[in-house]
Amino acid sequence: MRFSGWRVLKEGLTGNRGWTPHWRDPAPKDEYDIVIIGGGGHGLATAYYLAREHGLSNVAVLEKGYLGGGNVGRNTTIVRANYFLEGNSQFYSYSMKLWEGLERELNYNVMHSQRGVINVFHSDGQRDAFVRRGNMMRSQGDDAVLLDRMGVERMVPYLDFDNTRFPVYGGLYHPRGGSARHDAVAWGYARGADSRGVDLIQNCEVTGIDIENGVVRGVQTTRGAIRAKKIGLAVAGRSSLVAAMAGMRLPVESHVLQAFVTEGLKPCINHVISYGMGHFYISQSDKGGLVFGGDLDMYASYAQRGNLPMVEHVMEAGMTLMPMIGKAKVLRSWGGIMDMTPDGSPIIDKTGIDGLYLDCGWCYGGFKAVPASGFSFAHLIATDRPFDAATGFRLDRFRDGYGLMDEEGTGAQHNLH
Amino acid sequence: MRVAGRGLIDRSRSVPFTFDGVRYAGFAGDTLASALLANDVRLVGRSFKYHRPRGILTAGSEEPNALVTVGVGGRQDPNVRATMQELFEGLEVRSQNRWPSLGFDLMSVSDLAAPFLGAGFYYKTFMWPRAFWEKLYEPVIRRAAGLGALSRQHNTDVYEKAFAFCDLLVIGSGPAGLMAALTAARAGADVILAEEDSRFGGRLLAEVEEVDGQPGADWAGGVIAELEAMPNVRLMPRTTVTGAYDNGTYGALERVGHHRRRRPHLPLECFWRIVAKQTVLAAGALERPVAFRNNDRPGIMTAGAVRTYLNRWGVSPGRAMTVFGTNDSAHRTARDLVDAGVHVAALIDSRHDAPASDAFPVIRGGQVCGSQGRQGLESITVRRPSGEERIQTDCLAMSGGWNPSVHLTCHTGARPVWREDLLAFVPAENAVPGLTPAGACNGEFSTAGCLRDGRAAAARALTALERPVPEAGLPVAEDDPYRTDRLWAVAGKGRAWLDFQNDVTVKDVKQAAVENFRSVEHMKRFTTQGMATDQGKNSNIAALAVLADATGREIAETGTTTYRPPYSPVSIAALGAGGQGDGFAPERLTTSHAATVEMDAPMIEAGLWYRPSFFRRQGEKTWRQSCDREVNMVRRSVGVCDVSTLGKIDLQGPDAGAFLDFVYTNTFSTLKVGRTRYGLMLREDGHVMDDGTTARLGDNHYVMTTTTAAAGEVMRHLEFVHQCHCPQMNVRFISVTEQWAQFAVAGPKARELLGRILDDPLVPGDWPFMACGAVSVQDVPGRLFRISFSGEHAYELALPACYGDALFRQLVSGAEALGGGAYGMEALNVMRIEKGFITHAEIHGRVTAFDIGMQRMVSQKKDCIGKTMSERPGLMDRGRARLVGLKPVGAVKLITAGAHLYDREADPVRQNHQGYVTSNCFSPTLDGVLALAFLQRGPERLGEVVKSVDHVRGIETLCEVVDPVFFDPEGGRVRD
Amino acid sequence: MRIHCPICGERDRREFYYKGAAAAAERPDPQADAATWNDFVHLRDNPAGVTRDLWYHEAGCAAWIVVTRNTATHEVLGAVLAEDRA
Amino acid sequence: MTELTAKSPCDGLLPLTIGSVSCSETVFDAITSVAPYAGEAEWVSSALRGQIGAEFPAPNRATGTAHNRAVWSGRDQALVLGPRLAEIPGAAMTDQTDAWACVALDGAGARDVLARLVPVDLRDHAFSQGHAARTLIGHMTCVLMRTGENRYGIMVFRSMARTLAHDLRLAMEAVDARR
Repeated sequence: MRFSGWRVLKEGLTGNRGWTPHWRDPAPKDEYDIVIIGGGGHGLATAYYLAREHGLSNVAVLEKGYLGGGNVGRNTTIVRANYFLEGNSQFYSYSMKLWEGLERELNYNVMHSQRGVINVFHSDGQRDAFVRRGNMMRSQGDDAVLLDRMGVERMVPYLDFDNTRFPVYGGLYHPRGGSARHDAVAWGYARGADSRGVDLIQNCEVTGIDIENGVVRGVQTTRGAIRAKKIGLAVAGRSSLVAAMAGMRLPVESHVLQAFVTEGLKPCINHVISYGMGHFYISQSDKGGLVFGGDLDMYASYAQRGNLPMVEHVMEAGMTLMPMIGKAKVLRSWGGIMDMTPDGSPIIDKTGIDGLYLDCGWCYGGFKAVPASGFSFAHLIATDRPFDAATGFRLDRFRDGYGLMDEEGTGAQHNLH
Repeated sequence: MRVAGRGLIDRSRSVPFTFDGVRYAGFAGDTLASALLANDVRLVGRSFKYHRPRGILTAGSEEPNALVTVGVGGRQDPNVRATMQELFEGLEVRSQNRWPSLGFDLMSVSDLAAPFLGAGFYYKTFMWPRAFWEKLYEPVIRRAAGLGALSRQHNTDVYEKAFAFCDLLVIGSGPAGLMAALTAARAGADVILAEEDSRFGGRLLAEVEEVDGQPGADWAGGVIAELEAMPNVRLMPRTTVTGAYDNGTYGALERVGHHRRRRPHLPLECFWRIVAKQTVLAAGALERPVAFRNNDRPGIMTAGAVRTYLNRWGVSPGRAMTVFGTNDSAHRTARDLVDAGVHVAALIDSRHDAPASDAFPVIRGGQVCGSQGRQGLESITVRRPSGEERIQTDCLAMSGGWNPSVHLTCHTGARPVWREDLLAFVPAENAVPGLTPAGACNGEFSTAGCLRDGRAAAARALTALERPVPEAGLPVAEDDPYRTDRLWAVAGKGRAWLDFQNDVTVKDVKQAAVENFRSVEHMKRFTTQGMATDQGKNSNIAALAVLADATGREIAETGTTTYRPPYSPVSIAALGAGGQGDGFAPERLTTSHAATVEMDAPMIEAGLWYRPSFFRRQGEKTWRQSCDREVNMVRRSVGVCDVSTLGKIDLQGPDAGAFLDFVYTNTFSTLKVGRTRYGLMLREDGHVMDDGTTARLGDNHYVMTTTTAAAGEVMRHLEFVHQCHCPQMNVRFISVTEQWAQFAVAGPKARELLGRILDDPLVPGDWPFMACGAVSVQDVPGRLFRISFSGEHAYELALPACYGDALFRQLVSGAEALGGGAYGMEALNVMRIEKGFITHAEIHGRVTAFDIGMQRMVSQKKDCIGKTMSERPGLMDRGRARLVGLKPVGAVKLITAGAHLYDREADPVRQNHQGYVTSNCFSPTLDGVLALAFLQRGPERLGEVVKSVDHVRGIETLCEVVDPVFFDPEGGRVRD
Repeated sequence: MRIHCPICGERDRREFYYKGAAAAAERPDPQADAATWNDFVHLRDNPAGVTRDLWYHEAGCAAWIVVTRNTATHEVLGAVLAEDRA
Repeated sequence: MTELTAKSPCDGLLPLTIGSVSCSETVFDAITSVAPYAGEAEWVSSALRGQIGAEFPAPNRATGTAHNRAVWSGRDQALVLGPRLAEIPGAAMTDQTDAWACVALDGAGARDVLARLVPVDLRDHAFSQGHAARTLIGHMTCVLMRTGENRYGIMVFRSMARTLAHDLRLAMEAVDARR
């Protein structure tokens, strides 16, 4: 079914009786050409592009819970392309281009809104670092505008410019950055993949990966064995656990990242704003809730929830940056599990096992990466060659030290990125 | 309307307040909701999506409808539940989400368009043309969305946070909570009793049933009086336990100042972190509405709420009441209303075997299938086997059964368990370690059952606390069984509402199922069911029952969505108390701070420290003038700079030298006593962590300096290396950063200045470059280091910090007498760039010793932290960007930090990127712009001209690649 | 979250700095091969369940401790000083 | 040459009394860190007893009296508050006299004030006279000790004296406003 305003109008006039399922609920077949483990944003996008770009539709996506139930459904929905290291820069830039056409591509309104991202900085040193970042963005063909203090004040006058511990020096403005409706991204890709013949299989947990002589043969699942010629892992948050089924040990530690939403409020924050001296970033959803987050809770965890010290830190940072939000009330907090890598950048690569492909290590940058990750992973699986914009995401970079992408500069301690 | 003879209010004290500018009065003890109902105000709000008229539904924090804005100006507080706001004189309240007025809301036209705005409609449209989303559709949607508004002014209220510890935390003070608290307190346990309400007693305050022969409220009052007198009990009214966290930690919001006029320094709210060895959750239960056509009109409330308004506040929400229920709660409401003299037109009970009454008509096996009225209830339609009839009524009390408040038991990941006999979810066994649910939240609905369960829970907690359980009887109370009919939604056409705030109907949930959003999480996300400010407290269970039905599954199989903290919303100001203004992080001040400020030096942030940017002198209009003067001053005479902020770590012990050899790339065990050496420290992954000088003060005694920014990280690292890798090394270390006020004295006249300050003259031969040793100033023992970060003949003089202020003033005046003076961070930065010295602008965590030209400092004779990994091929690769100096050679003379480097003729695009500028300055010494940069194969390209492009500033500069040491490369000045 | 410091007793998590898996304390021989070092610095077991990890009582006694903990439930099962670890 | 005058860390910041709680600076003649080397703990403790009449404190404890106190300050480390110590062989010692801002918090509401800033259990049975802790006060690390029924000693890094005074004042005001 094609979605459109006319369709909504027609259905509205006829009692909304004509709507059909967004996707099928097929039983798993015995065998597929390709099995993607993980029905989150990356897995669904991968399946979509396998079908769309490579004509491969004998594909199953296996999801242990419900589609889009992982990090794609529990993030703060920010979309940006403001990285400054080679490897990341071109990848997120490519992702942004895909975002910009995503609604038409998917015939699904993911509410991608380019409301602009402002990174506020608080010292000359931070300014220099943001200038370097902005220059990378510009040289990559993306947009970046350096704002002085007055420039920030003009755009977001409600920040505390006078009486705050770390005064605002300026900001880096990324006009094309913004947000999108996270669930809709998963649903849009799911619908697109399903309509191209991909089997989306929910409530199907992979319990084992069958490997013979270094070649993948299929998977064991809670819904029976499924043979596959190629298997792609797109299970960020649980990558280590699934990789362990194939005998692999990954450069990944799982950490919980909390996020928060307030009660609905009339529009007051029109950009995505991030604080430079503590862990805090915020935007306002179309429903009116302030959506915000901070840093990891910092300890390895698979529990999708956090603790008070980071909650308090985030709120304190919010109060020092923009004390007008004090009376907004936090309605809900939640946690997602992040694959943290030693350099804070992801991995899209083949493995030492023939037919087993890896898409993991998204740290807390996975949402905005969904389109390009799906596109790149599909390319890798289909062609056995990395996609141009994702060649930096090698698994081997940690061992040989070539092409590390440590944006934070904090080194090989997983939780510091 | 107010009813005589009932309620726990003080009728002798009238309390005036305003709602939407209209003056009303209530009584002391009222909530805003009870006072509005007493004044017959029924319309109090508008729903979120369709702006339908909304009245008060409940009497607690779960209220989804009666959200109002309290206060004005910076104190404006949106989305306050009228049911939780206590009345006080001067309370100003406004309705929200309506325009122009609550009675006439133009946005309510959206209700007419409802057929086109069903669940998930926005995913299917607004896609054309693309630019219209940001420009038209989204702004319209955003403006229509939201409830109350923030003031957009900085917060002016006081909020605070606090910690509390106890043996037993009791959450809720109904019969179960009171009994639990009493039992544990009598056993001598430290008890905290937290109650969301302003008054202890829970449901006992709202019911007429007696406990131990007294009114329930009186019994509760007696228990509270006993608890209050016990030193081991802390009573916390107006305190909502909002979240269960790990290992016995709970978050709780205390509303300290919302129920009275503002008082100076009195916090509005306090957010508590309570650490409890054991917890009894006695959070009660919430009554659920029944879905039927137009069940959302103002005047339709839960039956328990009607009883609460009647018995606690002496208010009847209507004059011609009707009651609709599936269980006995409905009957109690009707009974109490009649007893209070309020007319009850009918009680409609869906059960065919419902008890009869001679006090009011009971319609057995009936269902309310519709309601009528403009902006408020006027009549209901009742369906019974014999047909439909209309009953005139201005208030319908409804009860679809009770949902135990299991929320906190699910905060750490447990899922509640469906009990078919109760048609409700109850807490799972051991859902939260150390937490025992009791009473209604545990599925125990009778008063006697709650008392029993509360006592049993306390006994369990006491046993876990290894305390004896005291013998004691239980009070006598009603023990009626609970039985409810299975009725979630009354069949029929039209819109039957589930989520009153988000405007989700039964049809929306079914529509979600049709579109294959069959998972309860999918349904929630597709319809927004349960995502309103009550987080589905009033509607989730019914909605998932409807979903279960629509998908042919059992409720237990369908499951619930996840319960997340906070239980009820908590302000950011409370959770972030203390952060506003300068409270976000400690301020570290040097001993020279006051003197520096007196000298009109702008202070800048460095780590947590404040340091002077430059010292403005008369006639200097720009920072550059001051900075240039300061540089010249140091290069020509002498300058003084406070360097106390650098980390100083004292290391002592027989293995101190060996330990330093292990943490530094170079060797310190061979350093002579009385000498200082520059050291480079790597992370274990082979990248540079920090640098600094370390002095050997004695055979077994060193003092290490770190950069200001990395002091904490280095200390942590040293402890790690010692405790984890080499605990056998006999070495002790401690920070002495704060003990010493340390000042750099730099310049050709440094020795002369120090000669005037130190007790003993500096004999040149005794103090060669990198010497260190003891000195004294007016008999105060200090330390002197002949080190330099400026490239000049320089020293650092350290005295105990109490003398820092005096010493700084003396050094500055002494320097000024010699034609010098104090210098700040700007001048310091210029001089270090002139000398090619690095800071964290260069050692930013991604560079190696190789990159900064210090690979030779990684000793090949010994192991050290980071050495092995620094030898990875990728970290030694020739093509890496490595440190160089840059000088402008073209027409543009400006090089800026953050600019990227390209081959002279190359397009300035990412693919051609070859490096970047880390630091830049104007050098008055060399009369030109200098920069440090990382450039691919840099050291091999000296003399080459490259292009520096600062895209964001629009600056493009041709630069010559030069050695990073611009000034005095032989180092003659520093050595004399 | 409460962490039991063997020296200070049970304390709030906010007093501690977290480093990661306890494997980071088991430094290989400097001559060991690249794979061994890569393992040590980068690769992690990362179990969903009981794990041992390194915490530093930074705002307390400055002890590095090895905490045994369940990453799925956040249950804290015990802690020893890193220097006393088996 | 002008005289080299000394300034205490809380100079100009304290004392402060709000309601029932007062806060004042304590200045010691000397503060010395003592860290016994491996195997020297007993010897160092007896040497310390010889000098100040108090033993090396066990973890989380302070020994001695108001002017001869040794307070445990971390793993294998104590701070001796009071007299200037002579060298103790077997221990690493540093002069910390000027490194700490030392404050006494006194009064019936002192514990309530601390409960707003300190994340440790301060109930009588958990933190009685003679107890000490390394912990946080606000966002600062501190040494906290209980020196009387309603009296506590607080030590933070000297550079943070102003923040300590600020944080204590806010907490004292809030506690007082509730009365």
